[in-house]
Amino acid sequence: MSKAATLTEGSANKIQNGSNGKTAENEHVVDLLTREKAEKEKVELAKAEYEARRASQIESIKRTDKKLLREMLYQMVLGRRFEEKCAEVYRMGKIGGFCHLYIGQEAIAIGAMMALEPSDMVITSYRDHVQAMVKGISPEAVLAELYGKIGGCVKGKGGSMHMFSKEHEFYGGHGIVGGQIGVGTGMAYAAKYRESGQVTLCFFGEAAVNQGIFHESLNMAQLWRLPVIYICENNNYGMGTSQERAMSTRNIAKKADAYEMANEFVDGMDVMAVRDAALRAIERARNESLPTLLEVRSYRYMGHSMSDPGNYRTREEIAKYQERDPIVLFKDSLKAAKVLSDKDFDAIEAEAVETVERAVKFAEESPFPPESELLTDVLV
Amino acid sequence: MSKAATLTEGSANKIQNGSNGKTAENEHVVDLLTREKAEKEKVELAKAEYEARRASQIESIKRTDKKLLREMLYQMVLGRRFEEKCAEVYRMGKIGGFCHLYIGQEAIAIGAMMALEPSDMVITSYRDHVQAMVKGISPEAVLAELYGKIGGCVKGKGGSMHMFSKEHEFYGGHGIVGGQIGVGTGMAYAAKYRESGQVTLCFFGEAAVNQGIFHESLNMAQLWRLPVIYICENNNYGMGTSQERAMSTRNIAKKADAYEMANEFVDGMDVMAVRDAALRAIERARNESLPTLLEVRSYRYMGHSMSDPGNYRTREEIAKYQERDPIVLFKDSLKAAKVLSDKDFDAIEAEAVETVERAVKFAEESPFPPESELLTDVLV
Amino acid sequence: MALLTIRDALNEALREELKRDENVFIMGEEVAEYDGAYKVTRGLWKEFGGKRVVDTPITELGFAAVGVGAAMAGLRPVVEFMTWNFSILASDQIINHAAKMLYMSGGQFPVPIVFRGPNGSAFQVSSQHSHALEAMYSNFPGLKVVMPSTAADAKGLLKSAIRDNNPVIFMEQERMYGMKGEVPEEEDFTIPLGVADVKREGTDCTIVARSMTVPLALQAAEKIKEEFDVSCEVVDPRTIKPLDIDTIVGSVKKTNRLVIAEESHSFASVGAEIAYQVMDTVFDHLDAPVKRISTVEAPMPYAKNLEAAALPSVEKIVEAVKEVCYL
Amino acid sequence: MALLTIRDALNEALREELKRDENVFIMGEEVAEYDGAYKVTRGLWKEFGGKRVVDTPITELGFAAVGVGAAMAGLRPVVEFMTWNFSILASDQIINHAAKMLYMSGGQFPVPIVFRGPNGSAFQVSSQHSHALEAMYSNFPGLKVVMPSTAADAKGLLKSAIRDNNPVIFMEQERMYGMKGEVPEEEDFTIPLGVADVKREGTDCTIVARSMTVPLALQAAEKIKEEFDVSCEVVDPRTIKPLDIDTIVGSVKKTNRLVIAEESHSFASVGAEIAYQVMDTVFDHLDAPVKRISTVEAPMPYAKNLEAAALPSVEKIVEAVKEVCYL
Ligand SMILES: Cc1ncc(C[n+]2csc(CCOP(=O)(O)OP(=O)(O)O)c2C)c(N)n1
Ligand SMILES: Cc1ncc(C[n+]2csc(CCOP(=O)(O)OP(=O)(O)O)c2C)c(N)n1
Ligand SMILES: [Mg+2]
Ligand SMILES: [Mg+2]
Repeated sequence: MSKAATLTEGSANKIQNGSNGKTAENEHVVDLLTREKAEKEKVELAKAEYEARRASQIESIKRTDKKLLREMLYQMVLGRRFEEKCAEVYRMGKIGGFCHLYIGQEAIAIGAMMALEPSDMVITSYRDHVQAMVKGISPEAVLAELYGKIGGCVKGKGGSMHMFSKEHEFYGGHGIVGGQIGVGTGMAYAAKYRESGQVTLCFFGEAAVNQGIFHESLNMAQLWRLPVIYICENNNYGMGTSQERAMSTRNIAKKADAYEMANEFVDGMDVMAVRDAALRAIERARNESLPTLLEVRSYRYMGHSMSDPGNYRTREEIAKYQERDPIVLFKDSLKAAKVLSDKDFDAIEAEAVETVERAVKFAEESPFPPESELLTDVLV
Repeated sequence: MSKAATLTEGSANKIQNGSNGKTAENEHVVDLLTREKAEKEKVELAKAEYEARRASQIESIKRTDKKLLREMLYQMVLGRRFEEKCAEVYRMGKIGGFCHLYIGQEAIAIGAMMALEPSDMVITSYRDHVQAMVKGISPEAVLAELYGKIGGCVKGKGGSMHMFSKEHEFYGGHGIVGGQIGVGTGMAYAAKYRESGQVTLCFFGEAAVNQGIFHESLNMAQLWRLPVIYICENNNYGMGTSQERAMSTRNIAKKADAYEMANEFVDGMDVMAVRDAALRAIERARNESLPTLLEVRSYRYMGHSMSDPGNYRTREEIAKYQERDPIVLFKDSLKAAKVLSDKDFDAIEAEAVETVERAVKFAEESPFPPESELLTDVLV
Repeated sequence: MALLTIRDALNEALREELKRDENVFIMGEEVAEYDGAYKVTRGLWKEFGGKRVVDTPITELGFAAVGVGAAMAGLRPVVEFMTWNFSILASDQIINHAAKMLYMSGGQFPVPIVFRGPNGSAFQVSSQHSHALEAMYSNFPGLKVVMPSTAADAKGLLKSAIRDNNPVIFMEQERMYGMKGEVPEEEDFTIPLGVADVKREGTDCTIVARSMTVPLALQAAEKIKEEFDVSCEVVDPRTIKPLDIDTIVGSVKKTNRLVIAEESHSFASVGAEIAYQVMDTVFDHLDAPVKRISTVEAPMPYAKNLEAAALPSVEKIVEAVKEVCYL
Repeated sequence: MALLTIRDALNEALREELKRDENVFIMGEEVAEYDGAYKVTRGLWKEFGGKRVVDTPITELGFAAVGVGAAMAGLRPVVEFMTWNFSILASDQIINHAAKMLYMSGGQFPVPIVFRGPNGSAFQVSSQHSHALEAMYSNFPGLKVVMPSTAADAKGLLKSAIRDNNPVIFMEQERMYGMKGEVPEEEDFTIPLGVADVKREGTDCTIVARSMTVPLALQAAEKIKEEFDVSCEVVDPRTIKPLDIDTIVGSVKKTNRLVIAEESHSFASVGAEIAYQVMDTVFDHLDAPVKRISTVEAPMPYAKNLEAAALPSVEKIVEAVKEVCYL
């Protein structure tokens, strides 16, 4: 017990965002400069890593089944085209309420979820269209849901934020930031209890990490050895607030240490890196019944939701991230590894576009829910 | 970003307390044996450390003002006698509701709080009698509160769990496990905002660490650099649940790393060690406006509250901790350092007993609150 | 019939349901090794083991969420809050998750979970430990709310709650755990949710009471009978939501007078709702305005005399009956 | 008089109070650099700086607690919930801490804090984002609850709320942020808490409405006047707690008929409370049972047509008035 003091040195990149007496005007300028510099450095680093990443991605590709690789690319492209269509029809007033798009983050859902068995369970936040489709809900049913039509996967009752499918073990689609971290922990609890062998993937944003439920859930998951994989999709922003303005540390993966939980930091622009990390975590969950925290660093190209003008970051910042686009990177690697050709890419692209058009047609034609639906599903 | 995987190896002393198919009977036996062994080892270690601790305590004593040392011992003894009296009158039916005693943990409140300035702020849990007195509320007012009398420090409206004194900057006395961690963070926020120079001490038990508010608070405190000291009084039990059955790690101080917060592990049986750690943290708070998490390892001799029979631990376990009693240790050291003599000890003892008797007399004689008090203080 | 305390009746219900369905499990603070803070789960951990009876960390929001997720994935959790006061920390999971999951998922994910524990005041446990929270939870569609007042009801209703496929808020009362009552011994005794019970028949005034106020209402009825020869009918809805308004209305049609006694605070209370619904249905049958007795509009004080003054009492109910009967 | 949107009226109130008292500060998610999710705090961070207008992490429980502690220690926080839905996560700090602190501390620690943000439904934001939570918070003594329905009320009441020494629940409505109204330009315009406002005078039927239902009630009154020549009085309590029951009762005494329109769910609602209190006070003046219009007893659906059907509407209010007037 006479252990020496274990003081942590104050961290370097701490931003003091309250109470320092400076005017906001001043602060703002200083702040923007600092941030711009920091952003620039980060982006430079990222570009340098692009090449390294491509090399390692190719390695990983070589170990992976070709059909699966094609399907992964298809799902990424479909996700991208689907979300682009959402933006388009949202602007036409076809979709109401909030609508959070996934563009730029596709490598996370596809990398992690396509490493699962169909019987495994998935839960995520309101940014859920792509996860829903990868888990097996048809684009028709997702888009019809966005239209608020009876053909939607929850009959028009949930909308953008609340996709669900019991059949596909997709547990939603949740709107309370962090809420699904606890619910996902409970799903894993059930899997262990029933010895079903199912693994649970639980997605959430980096801003959700600050919620108390993250802390409570990770403690229980490790204490009880639950087969759950927490995937923090770190796109650096919770609405307009960057991680450094909301969290006292940059290192989210390391937070798992506070629970003695396995953890890994992953480049979310690299679908194969995500897949490989997910495979390790799935193995740990399935065979050792142990949880993992994955921090997957990513970026969202669009605003937080369709109603966010996104003034808190520059076009340049976005553009630079787009240079490391996960789909472009994956295509490059697939081509370099001679797995897929330009012709294949064109076919995939065409297929995705066609699927999205089919979904639009379905959503347009599906009727609005009858008023009798209003009072059903309140209680069983 | 090609940083290697940072997996934590599964921790050794993990207990799987659910879902393993064994019968509870079996589990229980195994569990008790394991625990007994672990406890034994811990206690042996502790005894060995007693001597080492005494040496270092004497060192610290030599650096400290004699009058203050006497006052520290007096407050510890008073705290002990006061709580013993509470137990006595509780059994006579003088006190109602819950009553959580502090016996065994005195070194924490006295060590930490007597390092403060009077204008500094303190907040704690329901286990608050001794903290209230050290902060300056008279034993009369605390005991009368326990009696539910108008002479109590909150006029009989709060009882054991809710001591308060605006005059003495004592912010209560709170019954929701963990709630005061957030409130204490806000007090420090105000001090920084007003540039008052005040430091906030925020006490809570080790079981409260699992609450979400701990996580949310520490993040904000570090992010905003608040002058707050979080003191986790680790007495190893939250009611009947030992730390290892509720928390996936033994190391609470280290949880501060998740927020890049300064932290220290302290032996809570050693009042001077607590004081020295508190002084370091106070300095950090006062001069650098930075928070600290202190984990102070301790033990409570009594049940969780007066209604807890305490069947979850053995008499032996308690007895062994008592051998390292913080008051005995402190007396030993004061004597060895030739600061106080047996005569001084007797005088202190007599003074404490007399003070407690005076408090009893006051509490007995104070009237119950008039019924008109029922509807006052609801709104200002 | 067996004479059981409410505590033991609840315990039996839990034991029987744990036996009947292996998907039922109990989780909460101190429910297992400690036998429950109020001993409702006594012996269950020993009998069923650590898989079925699980001690949790003090993380109400977290373990409520675990319950919700587990229920979605096929289990039937019984989640104990040491007291309902602490459920406020978990209320987001109850209100925003459990209550809406079925609806949000278009009927795909029922959440068969019971949240239970003692509600309301105990003995001088002061303001943060004395909440009666039924008004809060009753306001949200998607939840059932149950408040038994006898040992038989406690057992029969808890068994039904556990078998129900909806989230059920099951509110006990610490002051009542030791109260004894006859409990049917038949094999599979249950009481359906949503059915009120007339605890005492009468002709002149209806008293609607629930949980702790039921015994108070019965005593008040006795006293009024003796002192004024006025006959009170005591109706216990037992289930607050869905509310068996028909039984209440039926009684009021007979007596033309209504007193409501509740432990919760009054503003926007369940009592207000009952008064509204009665008035809405049988306005013309009422010979006097509905009178409501609730805890006074102050946080709960600690001092014994103040606490007693804050709570509903036999005397207050008697006064209310006298008022609506113009005595 | 200036013609302002409710959004801008709130913004002015905040600006003026920030100027008036340096202990006032605003904290919440996106309130500073983003100018507020719904732009209520637009420009304030730029004007007053990061000390007075503070972006928080997404930790509702935590920053509510920071507000409570800061208020105890002498500041006057205005804590914004991006919407009241998320306040459920913070409700322990509101109910168990803010509301009771004064009482628990025997009067020593007032908690001068305002919790504010949009309450109720928006436009198809579905079940987890559409709660109207006034019933929940009104049930607990120790809180004031305010719900403005016009720009002038919004400004005057918010300024009073900030100056009040008690915790105030201040509920706005997203659908109404863009609604315009005349706002007095006098130097220190405030509206006292606890005073109802007659938004339209009438003689035949009282409609008590609040927040979003006030404009609906006014339209309904217009329609009924035209179609049936029945004159409705529209009373807006503005402050739910303390409730100005006298003004409501005064109106009912005149009209002998009462319709209550509210956006919240009905069970144990504020509407039920108003109905109870009116009945309790002027039972004999009522010529018909009180009629209440609330959101239907289902979580809020997403689909546009279902959402519209779930909410109170002009038509529903008209129907209710017809019913109590036996038209
Ligand atoms: C409890 C709660 N607080 C606030 C919000 C409003 N809100 C919705 S999303 C969001 C940002 C979340 O950011 P992050 O967790 O990083 O996920 P991302 O949107 O980047 O995927 C906020 C503040 C909410 N829905 N729930
Ligand atoms: C939110 C909440 N949950 C549960 C309780 C009941 N309870 C009171 S104290 C306690 C144990 C707390 O243990 P710890 O934090 O270690 O503090 P200690 O009692 O050991 O000082 C529990 C479970 C409570 N008061 N509040
Ligand atoms: Mg994000
Ligand atoms: Mg403890």
